[in-house]
Amino acid sequence: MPYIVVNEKFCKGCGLCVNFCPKKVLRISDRLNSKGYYVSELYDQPNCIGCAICARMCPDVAISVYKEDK
Amino acid sequence: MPYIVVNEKFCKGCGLCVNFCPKKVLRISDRLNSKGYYVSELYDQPNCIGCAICARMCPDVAISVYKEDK
Amino acid sequence: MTEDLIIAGFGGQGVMSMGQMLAYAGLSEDKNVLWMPAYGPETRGGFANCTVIVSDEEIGSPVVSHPKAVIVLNLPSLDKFEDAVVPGGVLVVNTSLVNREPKRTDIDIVHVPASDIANEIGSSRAANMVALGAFLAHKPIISIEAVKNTLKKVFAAKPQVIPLNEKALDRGAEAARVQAAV
Amino acid sequence: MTEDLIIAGFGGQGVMSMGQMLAYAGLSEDKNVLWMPAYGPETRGGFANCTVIVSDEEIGSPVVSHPKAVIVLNLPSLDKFEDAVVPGGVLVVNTSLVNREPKRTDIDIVHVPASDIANEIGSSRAANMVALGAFLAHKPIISIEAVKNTLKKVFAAKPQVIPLNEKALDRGAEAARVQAAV
Amino acid sequence: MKVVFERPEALQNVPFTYCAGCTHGIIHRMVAEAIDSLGIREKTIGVSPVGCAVFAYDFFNCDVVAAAHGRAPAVATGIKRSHPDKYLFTYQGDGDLAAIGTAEIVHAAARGERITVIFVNNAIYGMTGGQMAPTTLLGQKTDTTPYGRDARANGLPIRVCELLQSLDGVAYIERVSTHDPKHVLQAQKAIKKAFQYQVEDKGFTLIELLSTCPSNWGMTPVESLKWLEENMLPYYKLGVYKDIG
Amino acid sequence: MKVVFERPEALQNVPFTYCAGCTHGIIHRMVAEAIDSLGIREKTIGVSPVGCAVFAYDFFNCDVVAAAHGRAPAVATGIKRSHPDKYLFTYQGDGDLAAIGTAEIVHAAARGERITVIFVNNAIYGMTGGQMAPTTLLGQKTDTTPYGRDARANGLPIRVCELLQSLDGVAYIERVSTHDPKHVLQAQKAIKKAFQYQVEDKGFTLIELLSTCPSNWGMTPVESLKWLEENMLPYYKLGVYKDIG
Amino acid sequence: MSEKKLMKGNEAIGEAAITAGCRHFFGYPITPQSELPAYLSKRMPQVEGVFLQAESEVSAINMVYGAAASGVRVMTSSSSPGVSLKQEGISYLASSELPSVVCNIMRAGPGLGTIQPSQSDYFQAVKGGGHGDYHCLVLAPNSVQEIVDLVRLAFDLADHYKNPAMILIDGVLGQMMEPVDFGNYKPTFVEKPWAANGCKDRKPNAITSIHIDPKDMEQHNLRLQKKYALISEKEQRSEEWMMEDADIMVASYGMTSRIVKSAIRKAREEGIKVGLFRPITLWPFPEKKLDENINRVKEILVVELSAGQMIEDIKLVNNGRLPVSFHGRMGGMTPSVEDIYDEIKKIHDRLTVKA
Amino acid sequence: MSEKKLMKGNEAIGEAAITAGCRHFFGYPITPQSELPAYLSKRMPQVEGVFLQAESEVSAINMVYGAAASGVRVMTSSSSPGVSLKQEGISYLASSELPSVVCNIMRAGPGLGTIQPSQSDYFQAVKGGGHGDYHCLVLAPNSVQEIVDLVRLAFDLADHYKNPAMILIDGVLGQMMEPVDFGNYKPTFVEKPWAANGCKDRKPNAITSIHIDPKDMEQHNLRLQKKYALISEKEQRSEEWMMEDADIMVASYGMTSRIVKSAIRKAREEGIKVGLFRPITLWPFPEKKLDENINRVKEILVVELSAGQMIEDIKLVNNGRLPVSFHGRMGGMTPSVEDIYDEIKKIHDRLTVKA
Ligand SMILES: Cc1ncc(C[n+]2csc(CCOP(=O)(O)OP(=O)(O)O)c2C)c(N)n1
Ligand SMILES: Cc1ncc(C[n+]2csc(CCOP(=O)(O)OP(=O)(O)O)c2C)c(N)n1
Ligand code: SF4
Ligand code: SF4
Ligand code: SF4
Ligand code: SF4
Ligand code: SF4
Ligand code: SF4
Ligand SMILES: [Mg+2]
Ligand SMILES: [Mg+2]
Repeated sequence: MPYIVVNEKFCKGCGLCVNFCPKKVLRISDRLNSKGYYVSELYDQPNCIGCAICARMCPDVAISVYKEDK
Repeated sequence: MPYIVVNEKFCKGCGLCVNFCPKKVLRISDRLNSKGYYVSELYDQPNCIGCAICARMCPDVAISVYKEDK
Repeated sequence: MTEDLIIAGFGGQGVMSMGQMLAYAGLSEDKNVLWMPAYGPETRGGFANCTVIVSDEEIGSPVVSHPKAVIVLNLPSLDKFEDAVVPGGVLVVNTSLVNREPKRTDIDIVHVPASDIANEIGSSRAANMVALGAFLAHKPIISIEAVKNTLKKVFAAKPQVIPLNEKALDRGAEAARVQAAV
Repeated sequence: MTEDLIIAGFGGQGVMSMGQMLAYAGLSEDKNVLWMPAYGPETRGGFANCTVIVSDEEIGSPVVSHPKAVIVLNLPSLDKFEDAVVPGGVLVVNTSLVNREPKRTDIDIVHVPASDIANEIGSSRAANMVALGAFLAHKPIISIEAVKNTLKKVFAAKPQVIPLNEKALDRGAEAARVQAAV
Repeated sequence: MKVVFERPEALQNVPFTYCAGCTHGIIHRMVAEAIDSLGIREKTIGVSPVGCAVFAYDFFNCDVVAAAHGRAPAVATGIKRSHPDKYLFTYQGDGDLAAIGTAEIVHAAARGERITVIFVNNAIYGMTGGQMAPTTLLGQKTDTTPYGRDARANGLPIRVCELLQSLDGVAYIERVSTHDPKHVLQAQKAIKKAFQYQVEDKGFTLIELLSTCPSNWGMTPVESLKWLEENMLPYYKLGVYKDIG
Repeated sequence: MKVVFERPEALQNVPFTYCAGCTHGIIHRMVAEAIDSLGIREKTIGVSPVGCAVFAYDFFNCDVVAAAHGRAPAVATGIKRSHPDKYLFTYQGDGDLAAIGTAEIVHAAARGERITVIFVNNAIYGMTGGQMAPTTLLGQKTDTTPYGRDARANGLPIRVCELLQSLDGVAYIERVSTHDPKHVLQAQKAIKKAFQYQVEDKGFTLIELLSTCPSNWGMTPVESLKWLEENMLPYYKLGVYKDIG
Repeated sequence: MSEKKLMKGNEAIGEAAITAGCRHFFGYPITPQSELPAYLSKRMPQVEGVFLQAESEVSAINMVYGAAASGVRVMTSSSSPGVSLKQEGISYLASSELPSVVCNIMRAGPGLGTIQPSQSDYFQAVKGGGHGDYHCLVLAPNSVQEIVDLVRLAFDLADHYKNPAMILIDGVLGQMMEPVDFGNYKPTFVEKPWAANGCKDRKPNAITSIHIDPKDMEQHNLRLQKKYALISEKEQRSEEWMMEDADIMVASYGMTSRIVKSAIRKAREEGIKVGLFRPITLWPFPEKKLDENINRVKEILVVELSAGQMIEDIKLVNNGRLPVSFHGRMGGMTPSVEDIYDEIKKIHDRLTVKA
Repeated sequence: MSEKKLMKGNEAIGEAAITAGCRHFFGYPITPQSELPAYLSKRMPQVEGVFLQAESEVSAINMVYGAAASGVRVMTSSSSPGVSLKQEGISYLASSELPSVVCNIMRAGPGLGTIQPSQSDYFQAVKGGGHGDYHCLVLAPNSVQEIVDLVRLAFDLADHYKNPAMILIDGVLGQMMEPVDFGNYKPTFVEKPWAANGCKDRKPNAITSIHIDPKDMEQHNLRLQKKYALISEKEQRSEEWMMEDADIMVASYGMTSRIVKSAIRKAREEGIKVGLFRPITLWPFPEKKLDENINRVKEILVVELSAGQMIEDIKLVNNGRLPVSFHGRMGGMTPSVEDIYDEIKKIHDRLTVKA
């Protein structure tokens, strides 16, 4: 099953990934990172389709996307 | 009969008036002005038609054109 | 008598306007005042602090290395300014965002959960005023009244925010007084 | 021994190249030489002059207010430089374009109808070389041979112009000699 | 599992200093990916501007020279003419490129300088705190147009692609946007193509990217993208302005 | 007898310092006649460039301010913004306007500055002795392109009218020529129209005039006009590039 | 009596200019002076004035050239790198003798440097960063109130002498707030019959800086030098503070002088006889007053935010009479009161040992 | 032995640069330096070098910035107004420590002025016409041969110290012809591992002048100052001529020093003990040699084509020891040998009366 990983050191909680995820499987968490930003999280992994739209829209290049090796 | 007057103080003998006069009534004379230029002259006044083409092409605005008052 | 104060936090916490408010209030009490900002680099969202000097005399240096008081609204500001306060001076700490105790023992420390109180009364933006209220309650270099009057002038165009700010000042002052009483 | 010379005329008369030729020739005779141009304003067709210094010693000032010789190719140049020549110096005048007598009586004056002679031998452009020939005949600060050798080098790419220039030098020299003989 | 999207090699592994949600970051990534995809990282030299991207030398994992405000095309020219076998890109904001740097960009284009210009149009001066840019829209309020930009008082916005397209040295100019995933994909293609043209020695290339400035526009990042779409797109028409093919 | 052609009032009664046969002089006359015909001499302020026309303040019989090289549009802007009721013209060469002054002309046009620009394109730097200009043609030999202008080494010529036409502040741009009486007449009309538009407060106006430089082209005046016609006209197409009517 | 307002230094420049009758401002954004264009973009339209953001500093200074040539009061402002770009224009303004006011809110250089305060453009301002022999009047206030006073003075002097005037401050002074009193000043306007503003009922005016014949250009230079000598004779300004009985003179200008004042207070508390000599006009340099003071004191300390620039002018006046020492900070750093106090103390101890 | 060529000063700059391994020139036309770009536009293609006429001086200096950052030897040239436009760029070059050579063939200012020779950009060159505390190495040859020698030295020193170097001459020297011998010089090339020329097999290089944290910027400034101190220690150059027994020292540089030499010859013929002190490096100023000489002579005369600029550096070293007088011409005029002789004579008479 595809999934994404948010590099919390980089994330600034801007919400663009959340806004554009077609599956609405992301949200801004209540976890503060060291810079004082609430970071994004994948809260509904099973529905992630690995489309990488979130990653493409992430201004801080904080998202890696993983998919099955076919 | 139309005629033109060359202001010899201004003329630099460039020959543009001579070149463009449709009636070929102008020529570069052998008179040097104070700046050392051979000035232009109207040598065939009777054939001047007062078209002012010479004046229009004179870069030194050295030519005045006269015509009968009608 | 010259009083000087550094207020520090991050951009957006209202550090600058809080300092200006104090300077305005000082001016209204016919004092000599000076407000000096210090921004981070040209890029956004960094740390910000300002210096406020209130005095009966001509004000000399705007650069104060050892202020008589410091208000810190977040942790990095505590780290940066704790050591600067003169012995016997005052340090106001926004405990809502600072999760460690100051180490200094030779100064007065005023703890105030400014952000929490601000949220409580309606807007996290008012944390600065809560902290200011706490400071002035502890060390009335300017009367809270003067600050309230200043508020009215400054916000003449949007009077709706005045009550909130007044309340913030009062709640801050209260918190400081309770603490002093303890 | 230091010889200095100013050559003056209007732009296009070959004043500059004539001076350079002399400097080249001096160099070929292992002298110290200096050539310095002076142009009119940035706009075209004004007056031009250059200074040439030929010396056995190190050359000091390139700016010569009182040269030992002056060659003038036109009237304004005579007006400008007549007074500059040191007493006992030489003044070469292109009588073809100068319609007055110099006033100085304390210097040698060499008259040469340089432009006329140049026209005669085929090109008005060679007037400068005629004047140079006249000058060198009168005052051989450099041998005419050296100048001719220089000509060959400088015009290596267009050898067809060399004979004309050589002739110009000779005719100028001749005119000066005739005059001296008279 | 296989990683299908990760940080490109041509980016350093450090966080950007841009504000949260600022599309400068997306553009950085796309530039880095273009470089990686052509395998030219070690032969690429970037020229950073004065503007929010002034620290780009900390972000790109290739040699970077920081130019004076507006002069990146001249600096890039100096480098390219010294190392014709290297690939040069400038990264410039709208103040940098279209105001103080107008002469430099026009002439680099006219010379057909073999460089790729990444032009970030956010309709404002980001770094200095939100003053009017040459690309600020009519009516837009900024720090120096407090009553909204007025044509008579403040002049009209400049469209850079339209301005440069007449120059014979230009090989490829396109205007793209960053306001949604589809447009970001298009933008990415355009950037790669520009670098490709440089590799093929075709001439001057420039990609204009419509971008946001949430901080100085006073909006959230999501609102900013919407504002871009609704206000900038109508005036700054997307598309290819020149392509010598 | 009546005089049907004489020196316009807006010219001083002194000879020009231009070389014999240089069309700068024809252009001066046409500007002066446009001013006279609109009766605005006492309300007109000229801005002279650095270039052969640097002494224009001696020639025009109106107030003239001599700008630094390339900055005439900025200087004119400073004056116009101080005296909106006056009429401003700049008189600029191709080096002045299209090289060092690129930013100034682009932005004056973009602002729709109410000024009239007289742009004299003679494909060379006249005053400094014949170096390459931005408008020097490919193959043309100059003091700094001794082997002829080469696109790769020296860049391609800039067409100013084409460059500026996309700018919204422009009211009127036309390219005309001075190489024969017919074209001079056309040029004269264009110049007058540009001033007319300024009087009517329509926006930025610019007339590009193809012009000669016999001295640095190394030709006689008559040959120069022919060279202009044969070489410049094909690349610099005459015509109206913008006219908001 | 007029009311005091709390204002940032940069904003005070703007308001002072407006009260001085300036209705034309041309500028380009740069930190740390951005409050000034922001302020004027609001205020100018309210007084029917012109605020125009130019496409560059080069363009801005040439717009100033045009406006000044046409006879209006005009101002521009920038910070160090931007002021470097204006050098050609400033040289032109000086040569064409056009009254105008240029503000440099200095930041730390060289290069892009940083946005923090500095005084490292002193040489550029007073020796002429542009080409040729010329001078701007250079005024260096040290408080927001003095900013107001000197900006007004700058406009009046610029008109009077037909010369560009420069306001030279550092970023701290530009951004800090202090109370100011705008008082009842009225600008001294002068007739400008030379201005290029349309030749109705007179001969055309020409404004230029070219004098192609070197004889003319030399005459022009001699005229300028004569004017500079006159300005130098008449317009030197400085402040002496606690100098009456001082043994040690600290020379410092602008914001730095206030840190010095605090240090002097501290030293005085300990009985050290030290005073401040503060140039207010950096050009003309207050040589006369400085000279008098040098005759009275025993040693000089110069404090600047630079590697040592004004110190050269101090030394030129001192001409070997007294020892001169230096304390400077660079790169946007400012010295503390304690640092300066320490320097004073060192000198004091040295002098005590000697005596 | 190599043959002597007759060359214009401006052309000699170009040929010297080529022999120094410079293959990149970026410039913009201006009188009186046009012979240099004309020469290099011919020569560069012959040696597979780059001659590029930029759209402006601002652009040219920034092309130099790029080329220097990428590690090649690079040069630009201009004359006074054009050099003013380069001031921001020069400050950037100095701050980023980029080796490069900038030539200023001075003409008379301020403003557009005239195209005749001048030395009125001395302050701009040595005090820093740009913003911030920085220095260019400034070399002032006085003959065409010395132009060749110093242009080569400029490239070598620029590389060695990672610093911009300036060749400062006047228009006469640029346009006059003298014989030159190009000899057998070989440039001293240094490794430039810092250069931005592609990061193959190494970490990326960054070239920048921004140090946003003032602490860093101060450290950067301190490093620069240390370098400047080292240069000042090692690279002072000057010529002393007839100074052994001199009572009067005439200080002068560049072309002017040759007029002075002629005047000294004349004075010596009459038994006046006078000599020349000629700074060859204007920065670093040859303080050490000057100091020694001041200890030996009785009076100083400074001759410049300006209102008096280098005289300040002379006075700073003199520090009150000797009387210093000045003779200058401006606006493109040059003093005659007689003028300078007269000044020397006056001083001589004064000294004789005294004795
Ligand atoms: C010569 C000079 N002038 C002005 C500045 C100040 N400055 C820094 S960044 C900037 C504008 C930035 O805007 P833009 O280029 O649009 O980039 P953004 O920050 O929006 O990405 C300005 C004016 C400077 N550093 N140097
Ligand atoms: C800042 C500056 N750079 C360069 C120059 C030298 N300069 C004088 S005129 C000129 C070019 C003139 O050419 P153009 O504008 O085409 O006018 P033209 O003489 O051909 O009419 C140049 C480069 C200068 N005076 N100032
Ligand atoms: S887009 Fe990137 S930075 Fe923004 S919230 Fe998502 S992961 Fe974080
Ligand atoms: S990969 Fe696609 S589905 Fe998965 S989180 Fe990202 S945007 Fe949503
Ligand atoms: S066109 Fe004018 S300048 Fe030329 S020859 Fe005729 S009258 Fe003389
Ligand atoms: S008016 Fe016409 S016909 Fe008469 S001379 Fe002039 S051009 Fe010839
Ligand atoms: S200020 Fe604007 S452009 Fe700059 S980083 Fe922030 S959001 Fe982006
Ligand atoms: S140099 Fe050329 S452009 Fe200048 S006046 Fe002479 S011919 Fe005309
Ligand atoms: Mg921007
Ligand atoms: Mg031209």
